Amino acid sequence: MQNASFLPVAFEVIQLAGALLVLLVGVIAGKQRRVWAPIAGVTFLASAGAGVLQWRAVSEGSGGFFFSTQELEIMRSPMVVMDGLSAFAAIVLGLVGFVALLGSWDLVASLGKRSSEFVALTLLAVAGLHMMTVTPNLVVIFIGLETASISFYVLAGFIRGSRKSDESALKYFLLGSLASAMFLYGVALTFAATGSLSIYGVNSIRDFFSITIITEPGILLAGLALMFVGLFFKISAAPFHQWAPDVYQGAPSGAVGLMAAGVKIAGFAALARIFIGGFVSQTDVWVPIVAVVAAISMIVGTTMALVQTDLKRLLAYSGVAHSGYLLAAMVGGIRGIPPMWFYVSTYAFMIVGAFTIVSVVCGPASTAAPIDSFKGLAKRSPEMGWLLAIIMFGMSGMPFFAGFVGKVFAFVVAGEAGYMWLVVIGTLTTVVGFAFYLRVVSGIFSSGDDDDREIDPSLSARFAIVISAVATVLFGIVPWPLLDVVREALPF
Amino acid sequence: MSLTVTWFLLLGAALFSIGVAGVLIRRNALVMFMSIELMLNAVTLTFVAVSKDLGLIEGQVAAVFVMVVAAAEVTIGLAIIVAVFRTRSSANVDELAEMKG
Amino acid sequence: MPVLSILIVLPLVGAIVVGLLPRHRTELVYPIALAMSIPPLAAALHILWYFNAGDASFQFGEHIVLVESFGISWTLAVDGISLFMVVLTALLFPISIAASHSITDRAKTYMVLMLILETGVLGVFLSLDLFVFFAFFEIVLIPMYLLISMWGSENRAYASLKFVLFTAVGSAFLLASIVALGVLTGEQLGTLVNFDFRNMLSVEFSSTTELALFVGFAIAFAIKIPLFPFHTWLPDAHTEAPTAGSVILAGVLLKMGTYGFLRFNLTLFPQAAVDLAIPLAILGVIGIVYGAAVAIVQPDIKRLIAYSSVSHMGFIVLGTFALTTQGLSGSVVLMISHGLTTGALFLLIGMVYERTHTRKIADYGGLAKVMPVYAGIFLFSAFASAGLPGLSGFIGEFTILIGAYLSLPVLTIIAGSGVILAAIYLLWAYERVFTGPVTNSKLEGLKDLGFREVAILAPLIVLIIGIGVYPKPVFDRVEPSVEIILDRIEAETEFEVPEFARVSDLVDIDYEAEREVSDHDDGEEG
Amino acid sequence: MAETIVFIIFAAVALVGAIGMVTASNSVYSAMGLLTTMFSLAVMYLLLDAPFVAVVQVIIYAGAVMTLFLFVIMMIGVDKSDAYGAQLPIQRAMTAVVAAGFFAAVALAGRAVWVTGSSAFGRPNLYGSAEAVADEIFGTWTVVFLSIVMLLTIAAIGTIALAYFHLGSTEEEASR
Amino acid sequence: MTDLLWLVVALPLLGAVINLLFGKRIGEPISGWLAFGFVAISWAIAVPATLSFVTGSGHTETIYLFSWIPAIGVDAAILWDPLSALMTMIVTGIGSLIHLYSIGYMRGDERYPRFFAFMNLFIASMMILVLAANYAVMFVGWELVGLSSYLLISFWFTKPSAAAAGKKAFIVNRIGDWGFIVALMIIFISFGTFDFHTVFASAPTAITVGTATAITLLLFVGAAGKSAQLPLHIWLPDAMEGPTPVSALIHAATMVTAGVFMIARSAVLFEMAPVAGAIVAVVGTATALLAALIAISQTDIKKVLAYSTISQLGYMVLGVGVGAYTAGIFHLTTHAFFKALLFLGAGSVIHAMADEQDMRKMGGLRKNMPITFITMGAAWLAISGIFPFSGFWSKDEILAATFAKGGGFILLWGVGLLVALLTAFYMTRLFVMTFLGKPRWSGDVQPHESPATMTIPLVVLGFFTVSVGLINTPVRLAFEHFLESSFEGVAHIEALTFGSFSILATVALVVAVVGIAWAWPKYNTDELPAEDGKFWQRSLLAFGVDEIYGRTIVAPGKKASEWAADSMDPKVIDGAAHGIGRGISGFGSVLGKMQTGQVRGYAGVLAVAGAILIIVFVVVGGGF
Repeated sequence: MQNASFLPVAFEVIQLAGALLVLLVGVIAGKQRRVWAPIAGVTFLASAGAGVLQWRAVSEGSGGFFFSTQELEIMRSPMVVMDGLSAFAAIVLGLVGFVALLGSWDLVASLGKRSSEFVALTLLAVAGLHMMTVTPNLVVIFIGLETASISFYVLAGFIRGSRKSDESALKYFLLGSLASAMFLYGVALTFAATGSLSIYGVNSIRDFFSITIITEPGILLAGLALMFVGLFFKISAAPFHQWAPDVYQGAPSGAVGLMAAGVKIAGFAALARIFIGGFVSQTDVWVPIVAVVAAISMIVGTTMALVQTDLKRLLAYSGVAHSGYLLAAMVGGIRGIPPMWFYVSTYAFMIVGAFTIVSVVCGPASTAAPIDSFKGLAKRSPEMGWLLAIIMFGMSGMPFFAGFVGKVFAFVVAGEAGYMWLVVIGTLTTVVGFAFYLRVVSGIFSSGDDDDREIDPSLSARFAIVISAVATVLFGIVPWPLLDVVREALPF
Repeated sequence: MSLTVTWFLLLGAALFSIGVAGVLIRRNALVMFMSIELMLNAVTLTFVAVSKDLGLIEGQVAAVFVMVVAAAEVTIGLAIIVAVFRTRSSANVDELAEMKG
Repeated sequence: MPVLSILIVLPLVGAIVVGLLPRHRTELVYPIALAMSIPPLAAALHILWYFNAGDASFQFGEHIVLVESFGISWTLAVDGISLFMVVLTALLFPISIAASHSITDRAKTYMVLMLILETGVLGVFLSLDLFVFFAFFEIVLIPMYLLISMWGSENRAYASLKFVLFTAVGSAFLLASIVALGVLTGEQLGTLVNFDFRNMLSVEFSSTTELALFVGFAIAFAIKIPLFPFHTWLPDAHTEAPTAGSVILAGVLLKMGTYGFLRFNLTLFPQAAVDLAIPLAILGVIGIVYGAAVAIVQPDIKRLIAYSSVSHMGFIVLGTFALTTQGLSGSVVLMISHGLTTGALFLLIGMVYERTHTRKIADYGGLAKVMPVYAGIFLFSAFASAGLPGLSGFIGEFTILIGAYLSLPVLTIIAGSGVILAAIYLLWAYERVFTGPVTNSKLEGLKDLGFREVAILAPLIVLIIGIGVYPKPVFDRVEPSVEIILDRIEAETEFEVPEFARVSDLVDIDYEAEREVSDHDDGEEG
Repeated sequence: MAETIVFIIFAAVALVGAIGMVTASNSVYSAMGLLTTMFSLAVMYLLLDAPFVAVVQVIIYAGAVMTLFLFVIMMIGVDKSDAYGAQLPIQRAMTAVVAAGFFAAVALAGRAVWVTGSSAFGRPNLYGSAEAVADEIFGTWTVVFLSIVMLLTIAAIGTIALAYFHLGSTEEEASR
Repeated sequence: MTDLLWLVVALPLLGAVINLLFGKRIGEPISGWLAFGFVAISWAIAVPATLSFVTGSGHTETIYLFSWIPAIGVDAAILWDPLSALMTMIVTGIGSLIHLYSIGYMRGDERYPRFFAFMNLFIASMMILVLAANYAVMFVGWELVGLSSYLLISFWFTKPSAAAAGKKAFIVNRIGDWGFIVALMIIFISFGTFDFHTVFASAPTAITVGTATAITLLLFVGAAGKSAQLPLHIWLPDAMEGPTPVSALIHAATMVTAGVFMIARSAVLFEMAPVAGAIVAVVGTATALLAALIAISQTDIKKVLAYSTISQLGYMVLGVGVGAYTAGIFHLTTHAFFKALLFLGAGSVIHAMADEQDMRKMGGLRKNMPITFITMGAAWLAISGIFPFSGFWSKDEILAATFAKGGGFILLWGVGLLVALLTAFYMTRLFVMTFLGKPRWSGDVQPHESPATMTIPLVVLGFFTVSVGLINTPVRLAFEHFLESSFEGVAHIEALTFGSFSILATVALVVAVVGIAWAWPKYNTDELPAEDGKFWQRSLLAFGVDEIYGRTIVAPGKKASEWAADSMDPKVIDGAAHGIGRGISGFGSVLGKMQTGQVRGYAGVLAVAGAILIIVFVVVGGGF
């Protein structure tokens, strides 16, 4: 690798090393989890650190394309690109991974021997997610997508013997691979249409569009459509969202946090990379369609969340709605990426925090979290009650909470792009959002009936929830530092 | 008439569609999974056809990598199906409907 | 020095201090919270003192750019309209905190929420950046929601949820309109998007966009006021809210709607304001008559006062959309007076609720015999609210009636009947609760108002009389800002403010001349 | 000319195999159908001068993957009852319509021209020999080749995690 | 000396505040004397300023105090002219006498100081009304007077009927005030100011006759509310629930006359609207007739006096209606004295009879209460319009002026005479049933003469009842000359020749004597005549006017608000809100049905959505 420095792929390498180390030590140390637990934590933080280094390198202008072994002159398409997008994705994935690990610690503790496998899988999953964002090559994005998805299929079904866990795993697997196959077919068709697999580099899609205007864009459009299908499925935007509620409910609560957050971060980063980075000349084709999908997601997400009785399903449907709001940011094109990043990173922390609380209250491997079990939570443990309330307020888009800043900036960007009707649908669905979020909150503070089982969250779970709640409030009241960072997190 | 790349691509599309049909029709998880493998094969065919037509080797490299990914997918898929089979003693997908609404 | 920012931050600091009090030292909570609510009052009075009366422009202005790329800035200023709202807020909060002496369960959270609520409300009245305004406008929902849902009475869950959802629907339209307006301003200003109120003044709209934006803002503020069809949340919210919550809800939160109309709807969309003046005034008048009529038959005293607020706010809307100087300045004065009178009434109801734990009028009878001082103050506040001359209610209502007649004669006459209905529901309630023999044996042992309780009510009573007898200082500060709005409407549209609607063209009487005329008669005739 | 004939034959075989896989009542026959499709595809690759890919197809796909499938089918046991037949006829018709619709959409997209990419950078008569493919893989795609390591590790861990089953061990989480 | 005039308002107000806040500490008699002192001092201050008018040296002036509501150009200012001087004299004069009387009457009441606080408050409010220099300040006085009457009527609030009466009085007044406010609105839109001087000066030019009629009629609605004229008279009889001095001060002498004063003050506007004047006159006469018809059958002594007041007010309204403002004011003045005397006399009778108000249980009090007997006798003769007494002069002047107007007004004059007859009849009935005939009270009651503090005011009032009429005999129209400068803008009614006036006077005198002669023997017997005819019953119940209002206005009003409260809010508006809520969640559950849990279902949706997306992309992208 003469001309490729180690930094651009540092994230994946650290994660892989960490995972293998965890497995190795897990085998040797066996039962004592204490031994390899810190390794996983260090790995996540190290990769986040690598992200920071990448960020600094990019901001010093030494970002750019990195090729593998061959000599420069005949190198055509780069495999790795280190730009604001991938660096920021690394930081966020690293931190969210770390917090999710803390959050899922109760689950890991309860898995006994298999816990090292669980942690290794999470490490590799995060690596796969980052791979989706760091490469301009569409096939490699597919590979990253598959890496992450496969590990999440396993995580979903990790609780052996539980009917719901298996059901969610199989559903996630079948539908996931179907969507990935569609995505891949999209890549193939795009390859046919543009003669290139990579967005940047010599024979790249960008160069292709700078020199030629396709007279018969049929196949290109079919390719784009199919790639959209794959990514819409991943970020669970309606009407491709139907897997989300069943999988979130079936999967063990501890693991779902990372699954929900990671997939959204990587999904939207890939969307930004491919469609805003690559197919920028087809903007006036895909933007209106993304706007329509955004609207459908908002409406479907909020209305169905309204009728849910299980908190995990409610969070799943609200995830669909949040994808709608994020897509509204995408509608703004390059200008929409900073709000999208702000929104998705704060949402990631919130969703991890929320699912950690669910795992604390309803048991780490629980596959059902009826909202009634949260009634009177403030009485049973005021701390958990207030933290869940804060996260609920954050998610509902109340001002001075992170959700609000992200959402309103998304609306502003969508408004600028001329999609005011989408903004109106967005604000009205937010109101429906208030309804179901506040129903949870009113449950928390209502004088619940006799259910006074004591809740004692483990130190790490409590730490994870506090971090996410603090992030929700902090970035709500003082959003500027994150906003300045996010402004540079753009693809080349 | 001479053999053009369009034929291959059309065959690919046909196989892909049959794969999709397979996923929808069959109730046995295994056969559904096989249909998905068929779809991936169709895509590989498309990749190779286009790479031949444009003379770009990347297509074939992509095909190879796709096969590797498909292999990994198969192992995991079968593992899940076996796990499901163990708890429900049947791989019938329609019984997997406990979570809905 | 940025006195407005200090004013907004002070209650937050107070909230943090109270929040950090050690959990077991519950007896510290009440005094510290009360102490923490005094500095904002001092700051507000400082602003009132240094606010130079005649000048109509924005004073104490502050401008810090927050997010360059999205044109959001921390812009604060105060003018004639918002000045008294700020002072009213800063006054009502210490009073309502003082009145929640009897709150014991989770007292600390209660006080923290109250102080956060104060920051929110102050933010609404002071911020001129629409984005920040909207943030404060909506953040107020949470503390109020929690106050009602955690300390309310029976079906507080329903009432609090209803309160939030009604307001949230309104703020949904508001947010959409603000975003659209921000984008429009940005386009016409060259930058991408800008939310600064002052830049928005120079934005040209097509008439349909102006109408759409006006309606967007108007729906949010109409629900907040509450204007006639959107008012059903108010009685539920009031009956369930704790005393302090009700005082703040009626005293200040409702004013955010009318303030919004004055500040944004009339100023930013003059043509739409002129076109929709009559329909909104009609809704206002319906609110007056309907609110008063329904208040008459309410079984629960708090619901009665809540419906009376609907009626009074109807007056304010009528005054606002009469588009005359008297109408506008009258509505600002009535906003202040309604805050004081309804605040006093809710405090009183709270005090008796602490003793008897019931709000049903039927449970009371002959209370005046048992608690004469209480009865006296209640009657005083009731009459102030019914618009008895010499008290602040009259100044507001009378100025509105006279002012609104200039442009909406028929509506104002109907609105006048509100004065009768007000007397009916207040006196009938007073009669059933206070006069007659003591019906309910439980009432025998009730203790009359203590010194602390009278001390809480004293500032309100003094202000009610003060504004009632000598309202000139208030008018001097309000009128210039109101005149600017009318000038802008006249400039932007072909709406002609009716004759005498300007204070300048009122006939000024010089009393010396009259003396000579009458002397001259007598002399010659004598 | 010979190529066209070969293509037509094997295209037919592939299609028949695929349809056989979908409609076979017994899952073993489906597996056989898939196997025939895979072999015919291998021939297609040879037609397209991509011998390396053909070889990989035969060894990995037909060889390893299909045998794994057959093994699992045998383990799970072939039960006729769950053949696709049990559904309502209209469901079958509907899926046929969906599949046809999908095919029509893609065909429609490409009705004029399928490949609009430029072959400026392509080698004229590309022959996908092992050296060419290897040269490319270990040249540009080295990083990707290394990332495949992650993928396969996950596959290994995942299989163990899901299906490792001590016959005797008490399933502590079974109850969940 | 006019610059001290604001004290006339400030002192009683101060008295009210002192009594209200420190009443309990001051204790019973002192707070009474304190209140009396403040009113007396105000009277003393006003006397020199009034005398200046009598001697011709005084002149009308407007004293500016402070700018009250700048937005509508309203300043707090006092207009000092003969009319307001006269009213000040009446209010403070009779007011102080009644305060003195109340010190005795209210002895032993547990809320003694509060009573005097409210009485002082009333005097202050009346002073604001009378001295106002513009309509707005007058309206302030107008409503404050309504407030104090509410407080005083329901003073014994433990009695539910008293509380209800107070509420009724205030609400009916408020209805009148609504008319008043609308008039103010029209005035403001026409003149741009409320100041009397400016309005009256520019009235002929600034407004058309139509506007003037509208203003005056609406002002009359306000006056009707306050002076208990026909449509809004129902509150005055109930107001008798209040202590008798209250009835004397407020419901006889001062407050009820405010309406007449206001009409007199706006004489210029009324002159411009002859139609309005006619309507006012007709309503006045009708009220006088109806009230008189009811008065004759009442058994409660205070009810008789109440209806008599309404009737006499009808006379005054008739007077100002036909344009004889000075005659109206003159009758107002005389009525103030003899009606106050009658009420105070009745008060001392009730006081003596241990709060017994039913005349059928009285009789033969002549011997027990000589002073009350003599003074009430004077008042009885005055009100009946017997020659030397004040009532005769003022009532005749009004009747003469009505007759002089000619045309239809002759009919009104006729009805006026009939009312004079009825007045004489029921006053004699009252006088005879109370003082003459066989004593009908039960044993345990020992009627005795009231103490000095009560009898002195009776005597003073008795003197005035006799003398005040003489100041405006046709020979020397001193009174008219005194008020002249207040009405300089008003066209003078050409005075009747002395001859025709005296004829009319004698006719009225004869009518009065007939009335007395008719009633005297009827009631001066041992057992009272049975008044059980159908007419008597209906008259006793005031012709059911209250019930009619109850059925036509109050009941439907209550039903409407109940409908609004029970169905409009919860069902219609909340219904809509819940409907939307249910609609959205319904839509949600419909979508929920699509979430079948079947993997193949999801796959199907995925495939179909994928196909559709391709087609949409191709179509949008221009593939076709």
